[in-house]
Amino acid sequence: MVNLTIDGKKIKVDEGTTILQAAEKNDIKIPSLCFHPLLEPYAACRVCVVEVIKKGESEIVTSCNTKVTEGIEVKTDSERAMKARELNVEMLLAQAPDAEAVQELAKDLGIKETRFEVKDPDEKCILCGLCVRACEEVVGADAISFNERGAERTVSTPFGQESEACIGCTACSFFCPTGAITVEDLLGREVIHDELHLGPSSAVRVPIRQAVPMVPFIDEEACIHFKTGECKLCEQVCEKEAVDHDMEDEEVKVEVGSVVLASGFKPFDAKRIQAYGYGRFNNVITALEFEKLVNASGPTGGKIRLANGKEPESVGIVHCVGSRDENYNEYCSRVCCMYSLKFAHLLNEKTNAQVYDFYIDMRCFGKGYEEFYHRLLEEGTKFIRGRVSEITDVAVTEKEEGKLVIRVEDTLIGAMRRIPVDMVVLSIGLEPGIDQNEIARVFNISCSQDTFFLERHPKLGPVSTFSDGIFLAGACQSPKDIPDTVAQAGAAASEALSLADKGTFELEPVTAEIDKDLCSGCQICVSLCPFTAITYNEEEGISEINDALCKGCGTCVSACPSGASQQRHYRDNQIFAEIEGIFIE
Amino acid sequence: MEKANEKAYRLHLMVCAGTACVSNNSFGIKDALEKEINKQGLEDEVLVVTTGCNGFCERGPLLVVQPGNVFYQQLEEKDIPHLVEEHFLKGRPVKKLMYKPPKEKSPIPILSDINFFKKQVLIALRNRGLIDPEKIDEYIARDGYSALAKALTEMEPKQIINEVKDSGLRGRGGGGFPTGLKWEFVSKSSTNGQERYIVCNGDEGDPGAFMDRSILEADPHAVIEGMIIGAKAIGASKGFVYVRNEYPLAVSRLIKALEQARGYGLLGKDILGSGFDFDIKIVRGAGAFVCGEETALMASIEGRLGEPRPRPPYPAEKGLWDNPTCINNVETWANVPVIINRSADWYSNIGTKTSKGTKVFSLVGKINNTGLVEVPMGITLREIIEDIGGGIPDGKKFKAVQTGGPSGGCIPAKNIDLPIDYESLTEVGSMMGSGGMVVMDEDTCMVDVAKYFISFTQNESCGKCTPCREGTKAMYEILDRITKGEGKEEDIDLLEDLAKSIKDSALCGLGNTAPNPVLTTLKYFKDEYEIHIKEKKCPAHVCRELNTYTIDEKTCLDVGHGCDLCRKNCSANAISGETKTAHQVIQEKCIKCGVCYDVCRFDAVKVK
Amino acid sequence: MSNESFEPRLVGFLCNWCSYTGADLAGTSRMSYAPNLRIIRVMCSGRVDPQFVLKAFKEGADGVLISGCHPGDCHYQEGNYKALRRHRLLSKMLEQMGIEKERFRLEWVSAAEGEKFQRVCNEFTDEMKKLGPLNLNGGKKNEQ
Amino acid sequence: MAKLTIDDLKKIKEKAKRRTELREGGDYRAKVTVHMGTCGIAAGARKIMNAFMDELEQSKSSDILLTNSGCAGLCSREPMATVELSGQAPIKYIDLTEQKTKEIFQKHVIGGNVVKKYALGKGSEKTDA
Repeated sequence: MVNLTIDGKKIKVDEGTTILQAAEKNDIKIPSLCFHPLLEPYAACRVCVVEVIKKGESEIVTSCNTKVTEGIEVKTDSERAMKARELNVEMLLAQAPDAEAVQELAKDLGIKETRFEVKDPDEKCILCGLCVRACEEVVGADAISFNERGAERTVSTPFGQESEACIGCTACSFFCPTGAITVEDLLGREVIHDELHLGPSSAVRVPIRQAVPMVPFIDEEACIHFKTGECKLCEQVCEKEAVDHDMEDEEVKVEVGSVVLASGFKPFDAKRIQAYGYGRFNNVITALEFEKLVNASGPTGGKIRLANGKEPESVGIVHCVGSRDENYNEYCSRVCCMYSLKFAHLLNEKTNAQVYDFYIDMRCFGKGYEEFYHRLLEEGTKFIRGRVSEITDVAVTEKEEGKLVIRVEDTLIGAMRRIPVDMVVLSIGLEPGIDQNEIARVFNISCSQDTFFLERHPKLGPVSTFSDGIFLAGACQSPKDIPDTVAQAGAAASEALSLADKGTFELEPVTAEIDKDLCSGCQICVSLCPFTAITYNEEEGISEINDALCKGCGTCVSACPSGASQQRHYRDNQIFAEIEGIFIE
Repeated sequence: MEKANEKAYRLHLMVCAGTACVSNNSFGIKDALEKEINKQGLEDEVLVVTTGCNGFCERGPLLVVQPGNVFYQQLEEKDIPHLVEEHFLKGRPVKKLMYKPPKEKSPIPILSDINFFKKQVLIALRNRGLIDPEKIDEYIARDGYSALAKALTEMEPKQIINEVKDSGLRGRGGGGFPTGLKWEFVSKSSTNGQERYIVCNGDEGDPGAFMDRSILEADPHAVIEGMIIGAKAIGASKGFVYVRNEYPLAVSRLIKALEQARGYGLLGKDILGSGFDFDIKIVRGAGAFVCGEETALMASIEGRLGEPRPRPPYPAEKGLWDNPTCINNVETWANVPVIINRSADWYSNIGTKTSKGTKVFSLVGKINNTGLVEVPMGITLREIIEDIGGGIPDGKKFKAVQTGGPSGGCIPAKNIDLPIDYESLTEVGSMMGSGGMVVMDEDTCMVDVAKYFISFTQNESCGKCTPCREGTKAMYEILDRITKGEGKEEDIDLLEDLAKSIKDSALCGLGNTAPNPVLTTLKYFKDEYEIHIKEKKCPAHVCRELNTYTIDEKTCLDVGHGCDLCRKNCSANAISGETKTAHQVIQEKCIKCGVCYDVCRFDAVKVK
Repeated sequence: MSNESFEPRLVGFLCNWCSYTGADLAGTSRMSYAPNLRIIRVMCSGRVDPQFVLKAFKEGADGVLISGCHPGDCHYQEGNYKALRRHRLLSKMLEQMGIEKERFRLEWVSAAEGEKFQRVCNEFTDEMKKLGPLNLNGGKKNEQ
Repeated sequence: MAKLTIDDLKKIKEKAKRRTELREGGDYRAKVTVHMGTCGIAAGARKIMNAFMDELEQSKSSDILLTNSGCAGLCSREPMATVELSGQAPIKYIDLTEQKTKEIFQKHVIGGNVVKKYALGKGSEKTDA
C-alpha cells in the first residue's frame, strides 16, 4: 500500500493506483475529458492537471495517468493547477465552442467566454482521441485515426474515404464525450411502427423488461467480440465474473421419470388475412403489439400512440381474427374475447378515444368475466355484433379521410356498416406451437385434428397422454387462458410427481414378453408398438419389452414372424385351443 | 585510390566537403585542384583529400594544406592554377587566399593561429578536416575503434558504465541527463528475455542547428564506435540511427561507414572475435520536428504516428516495442570512444563542476565567423562571440544571443560574461538545447524573434495535447497582433499566463519549452513589447506595419537632386514629386514595404 | 343337408374394450340374435393373428368375424388400424384359396352399440346360410 | 575483407597512420626542404625532389618531413636543399644531383652526420615556411 495526502486528507491506496482513481475513491472530483475508465489513459486534454509536491519540489502532472508514489502531497485545486486547467479549458472553448462537455466544464470553472480566436463556431471535436482509441483498443477495427499535425489535426478514416475496416458498431460515437460523432442509418430502413421496432441498443441486454428470469444475454449479431475478437468490456466490468463469451449451447442428457409438455402456442399471423391490412397499414396492429404499447415499461412507456406519435381518437378491436373461421382455424381460441375487453377498458381509461368492439359471441366464460363485460357496456364501448370483412383506407365520405375504415355486417341490425377509426387492434387467436408436430413425434404422443396435443381422455385424463409419464399443460393441449393453464399445470405436475413418489408400479397383467432364443432381432415389433415399449438391444441383437410401458394390446405378438413375442394369458396356443374347443360337439 | 595508400606523398590537400562548402562548389575546387596537379605533374607528390565539415563555414570553400596546416578560404576555381603552381610546386604559400580577420592587416596562414580555431577544443570533432570520412582506414589510423577493442576485450559492461558515469558526460541533445546514469538504468531494467535497443537521435530539428549533421558527415565512425561501446555496456543487440532525411550527404556517408564497418567485422556477429553481436539500422525521419522528442522518435521507428506519449514509463524501462531502450544524441555517442580511450579523469577535468567535456555550437546569425565551434564547457559567451565569432559585422552593437533553438531562450547582451553550461543557461531562462547559437544585433526586433520561434513550434506541434496545440496558436495570434500594431494592454499578462500554463501542463518537451523564447524576451526586453503595444512602434524597424517612412526634403533636393528613384520603385505609387523636386511619402497610400528606404542612395528616406 | 336346416358355425374375435362390451350390452339389454357366432375375447382387435382365422376355417368354421373399436377409439390407440390392414390382406388371400371373402368379415362395434352387434350377428348368419357350408375339413366333427 | 581481430586492427592502424600522420604536423626528427624557386626548378630541382621522394618511400620512416620552399637566393648554385635535424642547425646543400641526393639522404638524414663535401655552410635565412 502507498500513502499520500490529497487536498489535506491522508489516505492509503494500493500500488499502481493513479491520482485520479485515488481522488475518486475519496470522492474528490477532478474533471477530465479524454479519460475513460475502460481505456488506457491518453493524457491529451490536460484538463485533469493537479499539483504534486514531492520532496519539496512541486510540479504539475496529469492525474489520469500519473501513478501515486509514496509520500507525495496532491493538491487538486491549488492556484497553479487551477490556472493551467482554466486556460486549457478556455483554449478548448476556442477550439470546440459547440461541445457541451466543454461548455459545462467552462461554466464550473467560471469561464464566461474565451479570449482566443474561434476558428469554427460549430466545431464539436476536442481531439481527445477517445474514438480512435476505442476503435483500436476496444473494438480492434482500427478504422479511424488522427491525421495531419498541430492545429490541422483531425480524426478521420484514411483519406476521408468510407473505410472497409469499420464494422459500424458505433463504439466511437458511444465514447465521444461531445457528440462530435453521430450515427446515421443510411439505408433508411422502413419500419412499420417505429416505437415497436425494438432495435438492439446494446449487444448485452435484457430481452424485455419483464423477462423472467430478468437475466441479460449477449446478442451475437451485435456484439463486437464476435466480429473482431476484441472488446469484452462487459466481462471486465462484471464484478461477479458472470460473463463468459466462450459459453456455447450444449445438449444435456437428463434422465427423467416423467415429462410435462408445456410447449405453448403460436399467435395467429395476422398477415394471413390480407383483407385486414396488417403489414400494409401502420396503424393496424396485433393484440401482442397493443400489449407492448400499453405496457408501462414498453417502448412508449404505456402511452397509446399512433404510428405518427399522436393519440388515437377512435379505436376498433376485431375479435376472432384467425379463429372460428373455416378458412383458418375452426376452433375458438377462448382467450381473445376477454383480452379484447381488457383492451377496450384500458383504452377508455388511458385515452378518450371512442372504442368499437366487433365480436361474434362474447365468450366471458370465467369467474367475474361476465361482470367485467357489463362494466364495459357502461363505459361506453360500442359493441357491434358481426364478423369484420375488410379494413381499408379508401375513404368514401370525407369523414373517413385519413382514417382506417372497418367494413362489417352488423348482424343485429342486418346491415353493412363502415366505421372509420384511427387504429385497429386485431385480437389474433392461438395456434399450436411452431414445432408442435416435431414434439409430438419425439414424445410419441398424438395430436387431435386441430394439431393441439391429444389428452388421454377429455374427462378422465385431461393432463396425461397415451404414453405413460408424458403429461400436458397449457395452450399446447388447447387454447386456454392463464387461470386454466395454471390449474392444468398444477394437475400435470402432481400427476407426474405421483408417479415418481409412489415407489411401486402396477404392471398390466397381460403384457407381452419376448423369448430371447426365438427372437431374431428383426425389429418388426419395435416400430409397431404405439407405446414405444419395445427397444432393440444392440449388444445382444434382440428386441426387449419394457414391462412398465407395455399396455398388453398384443399387436406385436400377432405381427411377430417367429412367434418369439407372446402375450401372457392370450398365448397363441391358448387361443388355438379355444378355437378347437368351439367345434367340439 | 588503392595505390595511393602505399605511396608516400609530401603534401595532402584537405578540401572541406561539408554540406555548406559543397553547396559553395567545394567539389568544383577539388576537381580543379586535381586537374592542375596533374598538369603540373605533381600527382605523385600531392594528394587531394575530401574531408567532413572543417567548421569555419563562413569562409567556405576551405582548403587546409598539410603538413604545415596552411589555411586557404573562399577559394574559387580561377584561383587554383596560381595556387597549385605557387604553393604546391614552388612552396610559396599564397597570401591573398589566406584568412584575414576583418580588423587585421595581414592574413594568418596557419589554421591553429586563427582566432576562430584557437579557443576550440576538439573531442567530438577530433577528426574533422584530418580524415576522409569515407575511408575507414583513416579513422582507424587516428585511434579509431581502439576504444572499441579495449571495451570489448578488456572491460566488463559495468566498468564501461562506470567510466562514462565518472567522466560526467551529459546528454548533448539538450536535456543534459547524465549519460552514465541512463546507461545504468537501461542495463538494470529487466527484459525477461526480449532485446534491448540503442538509438542515436540524429533528428536535429532546431532551425539553424547543424552540429549533428557535421559530425555525421565528418566522422560517422566515431558515432558508430560509440554506439557499439554503448551496446556492449547495456547488453543491446540492435541499434538504430534516426537521421533526418533532409541530410542526404550525412545519410550516404553513414551508409558507406556502416558497410565498411560491417566489412571489417566491426558490426554484425562476433565483433572483433569477442562473441558480442550488434548491428545498426538507419531509420530516416520524415521531417517532423516533434520526432526529435524521444518517445515520438520511438513511435516513428515503430512505424506509428510520430506522437509523444506520457512518461513515465521512460524509454530506459519501456522503449521501442516496450523493450528497454537507450537514446542518446549524435554528439553524445561521438564523445564515448574518447572517454574510453583517454579515461574519465582526463575528460572530467575539461569543463565546469557540473557540466563536463565540450559542446559543439552552431554559431549563426549576426556574427562574422559563422560556423561550427566545439568549445569546452564554462567558456564565456564573450569569448565565443568576440574571440571565436570575430564580433558582430558592420560594427553593429551585440544585442542578444538565442541558445537551444525553439526550446531555448534569448540571453541579453548584459549577460555576455556568462560562462556557458547546462545550469547557467537554464538559470537565465534559456537552455543548452542541441547547441544552436543565434547571435542578434541592434537591428533585431525581439518581439519578431519571439513570434518566429513560436510560429515554428506551433507549426511543428504534433497537436496531441491542448496546451501545446492551442496554446502556441493563441500565443502566435497575440504576438502577430502586437507586431501589426493591434496589441492590447493586457496582452503581456495574458502571454505570461499562457506561457506558464503551457510550460506546466504540456505533455512533452516540445510543449514545455516552446514558451521559453517568449518568456525570456518578455523578461529581458519587456520595454520593446510595451513600445510595440503603446506607441505602436518597432524600434528595430523590423515589424513593417509599425514603420512610417518619410523623406527628408532637404537631403532629397540638395544631395539627391530629386533623383526620383524612390518614386519609380514604389509599387503603391505612394510617393509624390518628379525629378529635380523634393519628394514626399503619401502616408495613406504607403504600404510600408520599405523599398524607398532601401533604394535611396542618399539616405533621404527616414524610417521612424 | 338342405339350406334351411343348415346352421353355419361362425367364430367371432371381439376386442375386450369395445366389441365384447357391446356384445355384453346386447345380452344385458335382452336383445335376441342368431346364436351361431361363437365368441373369443382378445384384448384388442390388433391381437387377432391371421393364423387364428385360418385355424378357425380349418376347424370347420363357415365364417369368421373380427370386431374392434371404431377407428380412433381403440384403447391402445392403433390396434384396430392394424386389424383393418390384416383383414384387407387376408381376405385377398382367402379368395385365392377359394374361400369367399364374405366369409371373413370385419366390423367396428363400440361399447354402446349392442343393437349393432345384434344386427351384425343376424346378417352374418343369414349370409353364411345363403353361401352354404365351407366344409374345409370334409364335414368331420371334432371329438372330445 | 575477412573478419578482423584486434591485431589486424593494429596492423591497419600502423599502415594507415604513416599516411595520415603527415597531416597532424607532428614533431619530426628531420626536415628536408628542397628549394624550388623558378630558377631552382629550371636547374632540375624537380628531379632532386623526386629522388628525395623515392628515398623517403624506401626508408618507410614516418618522422622525416620533406617539403619545398621558394628560391633560397643563391641562384648560381641551384638546385639546392636544406636538411635540418631537430636540435641541430640546418645545413644547406648546393649543386645537387640525384646521386648526391641519395648519398645525403642516407648519410645525413638517416645517418645523422653532415656530408661536408656537398654542404655550403651552416644556418639559413629566416624562411617563411
